[in-house]
Amino acid sequence: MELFPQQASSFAPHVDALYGFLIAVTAFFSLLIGTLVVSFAIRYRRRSPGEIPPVVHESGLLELVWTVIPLGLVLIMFFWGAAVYFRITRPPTGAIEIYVTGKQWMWKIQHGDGHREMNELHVPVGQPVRLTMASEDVIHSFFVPAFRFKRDVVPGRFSIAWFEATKPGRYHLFCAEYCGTRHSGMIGWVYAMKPADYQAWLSGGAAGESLAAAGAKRFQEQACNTCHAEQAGARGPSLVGLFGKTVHLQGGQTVVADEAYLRESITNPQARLVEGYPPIMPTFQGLISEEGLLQLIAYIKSLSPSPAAGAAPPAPSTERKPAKP
Amino acid sequence: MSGNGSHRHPTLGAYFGVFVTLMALTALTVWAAFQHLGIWNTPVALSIAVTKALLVALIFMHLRYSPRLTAIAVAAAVAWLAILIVITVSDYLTRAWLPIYAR
Amino acid sequence: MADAAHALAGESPPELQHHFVDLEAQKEASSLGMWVFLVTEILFFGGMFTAYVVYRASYRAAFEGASNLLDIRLGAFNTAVLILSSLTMALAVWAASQGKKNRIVVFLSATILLGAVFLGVKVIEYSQKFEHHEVPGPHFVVPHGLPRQAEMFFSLYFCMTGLHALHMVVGIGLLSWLIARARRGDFTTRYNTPVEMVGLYWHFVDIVWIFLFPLLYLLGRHTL
Amino acid sequence: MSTPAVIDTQSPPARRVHYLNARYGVASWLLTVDHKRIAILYLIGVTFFFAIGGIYAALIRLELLTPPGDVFLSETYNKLFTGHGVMMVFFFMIPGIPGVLGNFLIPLMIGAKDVAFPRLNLLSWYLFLIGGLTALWAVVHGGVDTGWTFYTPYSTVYSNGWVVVTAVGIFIAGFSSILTGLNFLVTLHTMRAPGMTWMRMPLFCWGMYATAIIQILGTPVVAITLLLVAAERLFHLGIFDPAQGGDPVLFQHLFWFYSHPAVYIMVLPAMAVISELVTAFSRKPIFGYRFIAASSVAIAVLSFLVWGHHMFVSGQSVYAGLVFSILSFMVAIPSAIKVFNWTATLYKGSVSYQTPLLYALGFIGLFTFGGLTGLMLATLGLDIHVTDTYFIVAHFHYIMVGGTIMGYLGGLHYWWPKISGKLYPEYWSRVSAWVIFIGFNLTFFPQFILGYLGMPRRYHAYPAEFQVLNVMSTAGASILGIGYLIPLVYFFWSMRYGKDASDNPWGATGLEWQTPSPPPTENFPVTPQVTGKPYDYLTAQEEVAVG
Repeated sequence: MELFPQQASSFAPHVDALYGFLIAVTAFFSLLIGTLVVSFAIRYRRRSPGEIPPVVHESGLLELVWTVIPLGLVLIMFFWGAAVYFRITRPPTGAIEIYVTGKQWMWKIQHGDGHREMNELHVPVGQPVRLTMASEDVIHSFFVPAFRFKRDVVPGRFSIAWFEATKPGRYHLFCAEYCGTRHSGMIGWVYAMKPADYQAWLSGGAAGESLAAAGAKRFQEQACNTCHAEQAGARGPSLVGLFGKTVHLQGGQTVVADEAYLRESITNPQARLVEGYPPIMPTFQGLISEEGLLQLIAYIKSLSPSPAAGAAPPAPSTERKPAKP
Repeated sequence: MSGNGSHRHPTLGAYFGVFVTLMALTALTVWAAFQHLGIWNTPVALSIAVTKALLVALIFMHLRYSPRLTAIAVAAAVAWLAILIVITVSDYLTRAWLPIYAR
Repeated sequence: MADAAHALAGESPPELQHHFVDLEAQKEASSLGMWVFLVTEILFFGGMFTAYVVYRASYRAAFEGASNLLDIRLGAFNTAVLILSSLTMALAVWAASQGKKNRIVVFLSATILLGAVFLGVKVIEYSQKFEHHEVPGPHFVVPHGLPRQAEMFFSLYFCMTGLHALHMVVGIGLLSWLIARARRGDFTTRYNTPVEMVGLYWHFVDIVWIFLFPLLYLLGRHTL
Repeated sequence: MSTPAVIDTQSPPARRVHYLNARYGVASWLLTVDHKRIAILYLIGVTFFFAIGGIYAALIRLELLTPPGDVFLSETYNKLFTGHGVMMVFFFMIPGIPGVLGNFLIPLMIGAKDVAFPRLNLLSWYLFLIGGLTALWAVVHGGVDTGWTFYTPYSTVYSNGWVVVTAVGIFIAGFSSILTGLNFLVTLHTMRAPGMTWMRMPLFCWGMYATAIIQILGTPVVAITLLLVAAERLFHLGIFDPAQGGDPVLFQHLFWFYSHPAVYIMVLPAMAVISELVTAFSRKPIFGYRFIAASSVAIAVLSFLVWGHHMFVSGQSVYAGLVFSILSFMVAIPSAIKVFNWTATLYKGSVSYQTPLLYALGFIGLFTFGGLTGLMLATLGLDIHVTDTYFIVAHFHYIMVGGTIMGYLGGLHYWWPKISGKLYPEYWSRVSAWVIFIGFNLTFFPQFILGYLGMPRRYHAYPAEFQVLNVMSTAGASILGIGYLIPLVYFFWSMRYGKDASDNPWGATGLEWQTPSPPPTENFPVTPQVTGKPYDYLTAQEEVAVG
């Protein structure tokens, strides 16, 4: 019987160290209180029925001590926990992009090169993997215990998260947010593979058309190209080179064109309009499936030169290239 | 009145004065709504609403003449409403702060 | 003994419940209880105000456009009606504190009448929304030129004004009960707490509308 | 123990009139406005719903004995854990201690004849009952499968359960809770006996005061939220439905704004009970009276600032997560203060190991452990891994079962002689306290390990490697179930056969012990005058000696 889960991701050791600290604190105080309670109860047991013990006067100093010590401890926990949290939430650059769609009750996974999987995810070890996740129906949660990795997949937006597997093996994939009748059946496996094995896996099997190519097709189908054309005087802004850039909005604000902004621009175009373009784009909410959205976004990403060294923090860019639906 | 002098009531004049003020403020807020005040339309409308609510509470509802505990209860309600709205909205406002567009 | 306490204070007034020392204490408890109840009401409406704030921030254009579809004349008229009803309610409380039975009945009746006018106008407004297919749900038609999220505005509009109207209906019921008691001569200079308590409730409902009116009817007008 | 003969000898001569025998008949109970009788009504009500929730729990543990979902269908299992949560949270935990002990004791403790609004009090009970029966009706007609948290859009769009009826039931019971809180708050403000200043009030009353604050300020928000869920299901409003532009996370904000403080509605009254028990059974003034009183109010206020720690992985902003994390840690401080003060109260006391104290000591241990594991959930980096797993399940059962139910049972044992006028068998009550303690730990401790291993909550079937721990948990649950049955039996038994209790069987201070057991309908023959601090055993002793 296992008592402790495997450590198979880059942040698992950090989470476990934090856990160890908290276990130590928990054990110390539980034992302290338990020992004190039991020993007082025995040492000061009632010896005669009419006994009245002396009054012990309260001590302000003592109250202060047992207020300050827990306060100090929880502050340590907070900062340590926050540090680990930032490590978990900030994706590194140069990650492998994988797109996940959750629906009752399965995980659909699309790799950039067109590989598709169902309830299985193959990843290489030693390389960060960035998941862009969407739900077609209710809230799901992508949970890989061995990676100490969990993220709710909320319908209506993208959930973005990352991990880096460190140990080859086969690990449980669970849905952790209750999602209906077969919630406990929405499970699968994550295969962490040595890079060479991963390349072999990638080259095997039918890799269909790439995600960006599928997105390009949808771009035509939905007639996005009629407005977002690459020519002067087009009704919509150009999308080339858009991803990761800072966009100037009407009203003087700016926004970085990330997945969330692109998604919003498709489903709720009037929310943040690009400077210089009229609010003429209709909403596509409900007209494009979640998988389709992911493909469109992969396509728009493909229009920007990789690698993302360029996608630096939102420094005000000097060029004022209107770019937005 | 309940017999002793601890609960003073406003005079009839105060009631009518408050009524006239409330009507005037209603007219003002409608007028202001049509003006182009930039980002100030909403704050102006809400400030007028808060003023009106305070007048109703203080005079019509005798809050001004009530025990301190009553005022504390109302203050608690407003404070808790503020907690609910401010913290919830702060989540929405800060969601875009973490740049996660890197690739 | 309890009886002895009453004997000391003279006769026990009929309105005094057995577990209070005197009418003053009883009134203090009622008043605090009513205010605390209004505190819960503030947070009850507060949940919807939170939803309103969040979605208005997200779908500003839709909210402003949809807000302009409401009839501002009816909204403003209703605001005036409700403020006037608050005045008559305050006057009823004042009359009750003087123990003037006929005036209590007159002012309470006026309040009921004004409340009914408010609800009547609300019915007109609602039926217009039904005719224009602006009621959220399967039959909703997105108003021309507006983003789809206009539906969210109308969802909140109906929830907030609907709940407010429900409070008005309850208030009218309470006022009717007060009129019956006032006619029976229940309220004197010594005992008029129920009138005061219902008054607090009615003014609270007025305050809710004081916020609903700008939030729902006014916030998009400057874009016209 | 006693025999019927005992009763025969003491009953004939001068039958003392008290609240239980002042009037007879069903109507005298169902239409009563006496706070003590209403407390009995609550006792019957919450015991009924506790039994139903317990049956659900037993069926859940039965299913989880083996890895595959082989006893019930998935659909049925989902309805079981939903029913368990709904019944236990809304119809046992929240009304439990306030409804039973709060109702019975607050007027007695402050020297009042009744609560401020007796008829409203009865209305609260009816609302509670109607709400509970409405929810039960939904169960009978097919059940609900959303979990007690009603997360959207599952609850509003996808579930085919009886969500609306259940939501309405909880809505109604919510008003019961609001009115109870309102009643207690006004009672404590306006009905205290002469001389009963705030700093002379028993700590139980302070705990109930803090609870009332949460009930008043929090419950309306969940009421409107559930109303919106019901309205959304009926009219497709889309307020929480992403397909119409709504945000499911907004539902979570509104839901947890109440439902996290609700945890403190459940545990603050239990803490309040423990403060009374610890001092009574060590015969010593409580250590740090002002700190315990203040910490109750501090917990009530802080509890409203921490709800977002339920949403660290839900897509809430990282910065909101940080704020909620640090505020969550802050709640730990007043809780820790209470634990240390209870422990210090035992120091140099005169500790008597009677049943209520056993429960109190059990509470302190389990609450401490449960609270400390709560710190792990407030720790951002760690919560990501353990949230929505059995770790959470174990943690909140340590607080709710190990905390609230231990406190509730401890309080029931302590005040039972006052409530019923009878003594229960001490031997069996000690046995049950031990059985409950052991059964509880065996049930829920393995779930911490399961949770860290990664077993998600609300799973009907689970991987085989988790079985050993699940079997332990089920075994513990069986023991726990037996532990709960024993008191049920001897409390009933004592009503008929128990020895008569004296007015103050524990030799405790407090106004409730200065009136006969059971108390007369008007509580005190003469309105008491309070002249000193609470828990003043030395003075009490001197007075006895002089008198």
